[in-house]
Amino acid sequence: MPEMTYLQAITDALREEMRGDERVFVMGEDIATYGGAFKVTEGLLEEFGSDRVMDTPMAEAAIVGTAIGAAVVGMRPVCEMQFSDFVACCFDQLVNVAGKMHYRQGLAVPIVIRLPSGGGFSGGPFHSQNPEAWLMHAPGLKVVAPSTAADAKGLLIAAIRDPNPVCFLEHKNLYRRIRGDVPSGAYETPMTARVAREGDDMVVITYGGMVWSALEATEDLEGASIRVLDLRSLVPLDEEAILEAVRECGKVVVVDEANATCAAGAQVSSVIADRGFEFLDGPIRRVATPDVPVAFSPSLERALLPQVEDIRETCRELLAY
Amino acid sequence: MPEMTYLQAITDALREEMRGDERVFVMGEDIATYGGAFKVTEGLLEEFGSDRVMDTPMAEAAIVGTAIGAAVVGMRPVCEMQFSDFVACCFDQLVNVAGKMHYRQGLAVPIVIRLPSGGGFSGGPFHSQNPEAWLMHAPGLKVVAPSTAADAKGLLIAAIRDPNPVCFLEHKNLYRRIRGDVPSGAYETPMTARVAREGDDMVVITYGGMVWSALEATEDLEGASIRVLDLRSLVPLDEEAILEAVRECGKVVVVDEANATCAAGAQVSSVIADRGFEFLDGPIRRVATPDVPVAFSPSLERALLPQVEDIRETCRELLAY
Amino acid sequence: MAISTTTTAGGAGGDDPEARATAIAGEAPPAADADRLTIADRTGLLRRMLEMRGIEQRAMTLYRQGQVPGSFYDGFGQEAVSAGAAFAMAPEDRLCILHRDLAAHLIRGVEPERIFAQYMGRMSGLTDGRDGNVHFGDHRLGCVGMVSMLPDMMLVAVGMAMAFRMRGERRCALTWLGDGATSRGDCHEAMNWAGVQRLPVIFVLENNQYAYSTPTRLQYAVDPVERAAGYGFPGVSVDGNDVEAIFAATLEARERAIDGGGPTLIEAVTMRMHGHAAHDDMAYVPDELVDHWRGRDPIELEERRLVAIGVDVDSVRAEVAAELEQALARAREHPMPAASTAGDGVFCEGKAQALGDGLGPWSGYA
Amino acid sequence: MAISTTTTAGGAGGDDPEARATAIAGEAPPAADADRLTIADRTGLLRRMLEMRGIEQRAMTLYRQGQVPGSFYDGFGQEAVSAGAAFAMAPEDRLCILHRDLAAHLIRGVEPERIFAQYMGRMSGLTDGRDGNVHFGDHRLGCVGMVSMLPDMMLVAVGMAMAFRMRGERRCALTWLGDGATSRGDCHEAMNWAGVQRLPVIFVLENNQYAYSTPTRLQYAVDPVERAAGYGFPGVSVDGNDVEAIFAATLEARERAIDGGGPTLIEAVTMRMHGHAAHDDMAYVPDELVDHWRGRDPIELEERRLVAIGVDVDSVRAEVAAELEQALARAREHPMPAASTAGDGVFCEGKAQALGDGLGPWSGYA
Ligand SMILES: Cc1ncc(C[n+]2csc(CCOP(=O)(O)OP(=O)(O)O)c2C)c(N)n1
Ligand SMILES: Cc1ncc(C[n+]2csc(CCOP(=O)(O)OP(=O)(O)O)c2C)c(N)n1
Ligand SMILES: [Mg+2]
Ligand SMILES: [Mg+2]
Repeated sequence: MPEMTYLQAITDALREEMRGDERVFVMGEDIATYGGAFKVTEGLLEEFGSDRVMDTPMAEAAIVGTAIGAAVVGMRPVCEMQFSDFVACCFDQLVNVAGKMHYRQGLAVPIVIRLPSGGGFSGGPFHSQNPEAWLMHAPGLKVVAPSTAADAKGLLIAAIRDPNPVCFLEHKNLYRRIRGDVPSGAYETPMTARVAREGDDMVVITYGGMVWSALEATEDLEGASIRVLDLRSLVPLDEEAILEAVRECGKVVVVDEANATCAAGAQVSSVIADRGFEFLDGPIRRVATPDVPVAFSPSLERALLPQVEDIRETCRELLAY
Repeated sequence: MPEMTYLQAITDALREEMRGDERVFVMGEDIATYGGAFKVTEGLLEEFGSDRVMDTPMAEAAIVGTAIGAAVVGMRPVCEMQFSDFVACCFDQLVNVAGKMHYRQGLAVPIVIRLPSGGGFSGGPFHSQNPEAWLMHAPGLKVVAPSTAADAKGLLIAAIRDPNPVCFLEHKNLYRRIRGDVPSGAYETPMTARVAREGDDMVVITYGGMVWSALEATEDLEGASIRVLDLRSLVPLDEEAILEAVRECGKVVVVDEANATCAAGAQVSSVIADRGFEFLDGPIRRVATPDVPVAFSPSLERALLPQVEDIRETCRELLAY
Repeated sequence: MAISTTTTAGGAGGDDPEARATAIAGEAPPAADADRLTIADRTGLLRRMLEMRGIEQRAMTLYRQGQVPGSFYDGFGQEAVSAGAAFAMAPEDRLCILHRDLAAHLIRGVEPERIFAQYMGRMSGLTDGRDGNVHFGDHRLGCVGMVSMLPDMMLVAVGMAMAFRMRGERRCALTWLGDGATSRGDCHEAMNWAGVQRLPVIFVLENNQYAYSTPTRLQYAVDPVERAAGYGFPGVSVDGNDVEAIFAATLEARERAIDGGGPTLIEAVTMRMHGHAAHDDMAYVPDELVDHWRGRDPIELEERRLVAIGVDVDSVRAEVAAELEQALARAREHPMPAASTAGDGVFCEGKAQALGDGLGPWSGYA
Repeated sequence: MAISTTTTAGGAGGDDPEARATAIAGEAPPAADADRLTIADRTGLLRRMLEMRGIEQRAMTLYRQGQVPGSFYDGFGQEAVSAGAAFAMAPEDRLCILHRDLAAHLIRGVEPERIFAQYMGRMSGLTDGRDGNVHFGDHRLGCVGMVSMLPDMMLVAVGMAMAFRMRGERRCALTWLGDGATSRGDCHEAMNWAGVQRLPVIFVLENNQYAYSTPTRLQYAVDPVERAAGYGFPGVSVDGNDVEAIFAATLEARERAIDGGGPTLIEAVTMRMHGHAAHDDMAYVPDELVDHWRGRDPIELEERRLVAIGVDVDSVRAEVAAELEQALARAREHPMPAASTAGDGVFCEGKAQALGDGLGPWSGYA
């Protein structure tokens, strides 16, 4: 199995699907000639040409709106937001046109929106956001957030083949930092949770970039056996896997990189507090970015984004509970 | 104390503030000559003229963006979205320009966005939404949602005087249905929770339109003493009042009219599961609209929006827990 | 043909939209495009307009009787705009139909019975009660139902045209927009994108002088038809109450589009003769304006033409009336959606189905 | 004065923006507006451009040395656009400054020392490390710092102008936007709103031929300066590398604005001579284009003029160099923000403070 980076795995998925299905095309700002701000689409223009690898005007609402139009006449557009932060500029098209279409009139909208998200490199308030909770709160949108290279490829292929609008969150901080074995050829990763590490004293539930922080934080914590559950998909949310982990571990820490209020972690916590209460051996702790824009200066950014040490500290306290 | 409807109380607040502070003006679609889609601004044009009661082009991003500009040079704009659903069209200006301004550069943005929200009258998927969770997840925005006429007036005045961007959710279903004594003259209602009814066997935590459903549902439930906590403000969220209620009641039901996932109710539940776990005598139940667009046909809409009977049933089960 | 280029359209009343409206509308009704439209075509156009008005008048009554939930919008006085434009589109073309454009649905093949059922929130095969009033479109007939947010559908139409061009298909997309909708950013993003990619898409600007209560002078400084040039494609103004003029302008735009000539903005200058919705008495509209346009009713205008060539319009009226009575009676039999299904269908579980073809009503496509 | 009306601008190269750029830029440098700009004014303009370039060159080095976190954007070759436009604005005017417009900050009165500190994420009195690189503006000096989302600030500028008009003040708002930003809906909503309300606002379209890697031909079919007419206000194209031409065009637009004449769109035709940001080698830009513009450096152009009238530009250069060395040295002394303060200031706790006045550099305001 070839080893590749998280970023290469995403490119690989796009190439596989474009080779296998001529309806699939990619569109976005600076994705063709330049290969994308992060070079995720590099090389695709040469192989597939400028119709299927389209540099668009700088207009996010138009990118999503035209993708919807292309999708309902049979295409399979994959849109790139240059940074996930810009999803605010096409929010209406996404939540009101794409999200509600099938429920209202039985018309499927098979589009994928790729969202390079997250912080950790002094991107500042406008290049570090994690918008997943906004999208989760919009009925009709699926939301996935892989943490490994293999899942990045498999979930993107699954997203492209899904008949619904799928928001694909790719964490910028994993692009080149994370590598792993990635099966060649096309395969779909199910939109369900994955146990990133077994354990039964406590479970840390998280997704995306924070999976790696959680693994590091709990690697060797006073010999405790700590499970790490990688949600992989936020909509649909694998509630059964969450509840099983709670039942088997009893103690729960939910970790988010997003701003805390109404975040994905809040939803996970509320599901457990409602349906998993009996299994709880203690409070459901949350680690997340406070409700503050992600600051630019390294010291400030570190103070805001959840650090390995923050997660470890929270776990240590809860173990002692 | 004059009695007036929830709607009249909002108009009264606007009139009071416009009389008392010449920097205050209202802007929006069809709010001047027509008096607004719900007639909230009726009569203001005659008293204050077309500069301070401004019919704007049909352009939500421009309404919010120009309000921000007017605010930073000393004005106090109060914008009306014709329906809260249209906030998706100005989402970027609200979360990225208004919400992050003060943190980034110490510049205050004193604007108010009035958001007629909620369902219950066959408004369909685009005229029934409750967008508060989207706004709560955006750092730098305050979010309030009054349930009574007196609070509607007092919170709107507080919002107008607040140096920050405030999203003011006014539930369309309360406009003419709810009336009450409203103090004359200007007064500010604090952005804290209010006990709508005392009780100590269980607490129902909610806000906005659902406060009335919660009161009705728990009015006479097998003689149980059920407290109803009206949050009034979602950002800031009165966590102390929430935890006090949990400590004194032990059992909690959180009710939302919004779609369940990542809703305000999820946040309230996660706060309790984290900080109030010791006080809990049972699971934290949630009642909310499922993750489905609000349907048009009465039978479908009723099946989706939380009904008095749904709340009562949930409370009954939890009491028996 | 009452088609003026943007320049002359600008001339007709210049920057005062209401003056322009009156000026353009004041022009003499064009002769029918005889060598193109057969008598059957023209009678078909009249019939669709009569059906639209008949359905909306009955629905308005149903609304006042409480049998139509929510709110109700109609296109009284604007029937020519949707009828004329939709009539020029081929079955394989694709449409996003707006809230004053009921005749377009009829032309694509939606039966009046299902439209009544839609209004009443009953099972209809359109939205089955999930969405209401004008928020529908039969995707099997090549139409995407509008969302409330205006003019979001312009971008969807541009995207459909983009796919046609990518696949090298001789097809065209069309959507309508209102004068108020021209102020939204999505309108610009759509026109700019369509222009830079020279896409086969037609935008029909339905300028009915008002956006809810807002007159066009508060919406823009210069008539939006003038903007087309700035996007690199033609903008034409036509008499929005002349169904044959709109048909001809649309057919011309469609031919240009499928030949690779790019988009066209067609401004149909008309007047919203009813309130914004059922609850609105439009007290804000000057009487003179309404009176002027009442004398230019699009249906009467077309009837006069057809009477002149011997068509028995009375029997057409009678047939339509009878048809609608039966349609309404059958619609009342449609069941209300079952509450138990309220949560179904948020996501597509099966395979994505692309839009189907509509009817090709114009004899040119027969 | 190298100002052409939209019509002749359209003439200069027509719909091919690159051809137009070359055409307009090819025009002879205008004579200085001698009866308006004093020698001190013109030397001041040169100094600001030299400071901008000097600061950005040093910052680029700091970035490569890892002393500037994140990414780094500069305006090399575009110094005239921000210097000329900002120089024409009065202290009581208000500005939203963009990412290629450092000279505007200098003209309003931001000290180089604080700009270096801002880039390095240190305490600066600008954003104090909360935001980075070009995302700042000193509100005490009448400026609102830009957000990344382009061109959102256009609407903020329009709103400031709206307040001036409401209060009957003879003041003006100005903002810049790029060629790529013209495709966003907010650009349209801002221009339409400004036009319909005839507001005292100036939009400086900084057409530097590229949006990141995207050439203007993929951004629009017709040069956006042509759109101004469709919004009811003048659009003018000027040589974006001629600081005096930009000054004159802006001053003229400002006079019109404060006299109630409404908005102006000024297109400054220039070239982005560096990559989009520090990491971008701009391999996608044809060499000829860069070569052509290298011969038209805005600083050298202004220097030639001043040398001709006997100004000792070498000593100006020397003064600026010395000034910047000291500024950078002092900036390095600025402390990093304390991690403990990371959560402070999301909300304003005290009273809202409106924007303050900037410097009025032009002798006409002295
Ligand atoms: C983005 C958006 N804002 C506000 C509304 C509320 N609204 C519904 S119709 C309407 C007026 C639309 O005017 P116009 O575009 O001229 O179309 P018309 O109704 O006149 O045909 C308004 C403001 C909306 N539907 N969409
Ligand atoms: C709404 C939005 N989308 C995408 C971006 C990412 N981005 C940053 S600068 C840029 C290019 C802007 O081009 P232009 O407007 O011509 O300004 P220039 O950088 O050339 O001065 C892009 C795409 C952004 N800042 N805002
Ligand atoms: Mg209209
Ligand atoms: Mg540019």
